[in-house]
Amino acid sequence: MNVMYFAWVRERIGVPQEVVHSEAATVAELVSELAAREDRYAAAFADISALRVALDQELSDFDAPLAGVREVAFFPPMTGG
Amino acid sequence: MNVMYFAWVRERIGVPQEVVHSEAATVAELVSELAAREDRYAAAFADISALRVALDQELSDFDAPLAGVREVAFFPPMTGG
Amino acid sequence: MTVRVQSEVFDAGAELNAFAIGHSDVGAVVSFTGVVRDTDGTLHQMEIEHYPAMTERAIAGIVEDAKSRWALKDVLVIHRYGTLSVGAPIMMVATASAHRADAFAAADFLMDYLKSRAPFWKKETTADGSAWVAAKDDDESALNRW
Amino acid sequence: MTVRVQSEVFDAGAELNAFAIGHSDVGAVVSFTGVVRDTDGTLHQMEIEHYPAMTERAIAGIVEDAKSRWALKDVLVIHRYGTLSVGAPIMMVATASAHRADAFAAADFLMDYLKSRAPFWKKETTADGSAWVAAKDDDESALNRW
Repeated sequence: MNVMYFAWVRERIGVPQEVVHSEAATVAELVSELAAREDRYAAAFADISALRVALDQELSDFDAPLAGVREVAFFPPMTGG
Repeated sequence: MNVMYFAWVRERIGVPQEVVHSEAATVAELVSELAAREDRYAAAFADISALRVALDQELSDFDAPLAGVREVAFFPPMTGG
Repeated sequence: MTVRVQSEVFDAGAELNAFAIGHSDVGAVVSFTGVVRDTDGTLHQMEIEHYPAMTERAIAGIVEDAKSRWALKDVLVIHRYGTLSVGAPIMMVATASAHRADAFAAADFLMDYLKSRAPFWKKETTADGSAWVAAKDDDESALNRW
Repeated sequence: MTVRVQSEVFDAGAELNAFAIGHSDVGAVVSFTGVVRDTDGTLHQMEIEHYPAMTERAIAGIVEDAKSRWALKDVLVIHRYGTLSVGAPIMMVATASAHRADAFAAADFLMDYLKSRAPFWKKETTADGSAWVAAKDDDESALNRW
């Protein structure tokens, strides 16, 4: 699936998006897998209460299942307006 | 003192303003004097709950004293904005 | 603070731009524009009467009240009188603040008070004749929000 | 309903005029303009990042929600991304309704939701460097008003 990062999540991880092959059943499992990869991921995902997630461009949450999802995006709380 | 009328009060009484010589102590007394003058005044002041009054260009009420007041204005509730 | 009472039409967009310019400490600008509305296609025109000696002072008092309640960088009020055609702007309020909550609340407050406490009276002319617009109970009770 | 997401600057006054024109059943137009604010004179510029595939859809969803809650004749949302200078407009919301209460509430609601639910992230650059703007608890709790 395509995984995207925005704002300081993007800066910490160092790439705006990447293709990730994962069998993770939920967003939380995907986060655990990514955080275990490298320090930059661990740093980005250190506090998931500071993060938001969108699945296929819809805001979702960390308990949500990933079955059928094609795009996951991680970012800090939005500051529009 | 100068007495002014606006909107349908002006239309009923037939003049926008007039000089009134009165010893009325309060607005309510002035209203009684005016209403006793002619039918057109009686019609305009038939229901003072439908009227508002300003004394020297400040919103006031019918119990207010008239001592020192130079301009009294009667009108319906305002419809600005 | 600018208060203008005039019979001439005004350009709401140009007023908004002129108002919003040159405040580096302003993050939020809210505007309200009131327009002559023709709900059922029968309105010929609107006439607005006012009490000139009182109008600007009453509006300035309402604006001062708003400035004492919220952190405002600037306030604009324009209100017309005379004969207005359908679709024409009746009046405009704009508020500028550092933050949106102050700008919104102040504009909303100003409108409620201008509606019921500024000495204007509207009369509508249709094919059936002319009638003074009645004040609504809702408009009076809206003042209790503040 | 118009939603525009763009890097180009826009003219808030011209947008307001274009929006307000041609609705004979509209009596009330409320606009909000967000401006790049430089509180203490140190801001060089603001950068806004967004999530293109999600942005317009998220905004359209918020607008639909507003339209289901209030009697709106029309809604306009413009939001910029990219590099913005001090004093430049960031975004704009306008609502048109028969009555002022609907127009005010809808604009206020739209701003609260765009602030916390539209995928934009602001970064400010001063002489000391760049920092992402943190979301405020107040902005999140503002959503509970609706």
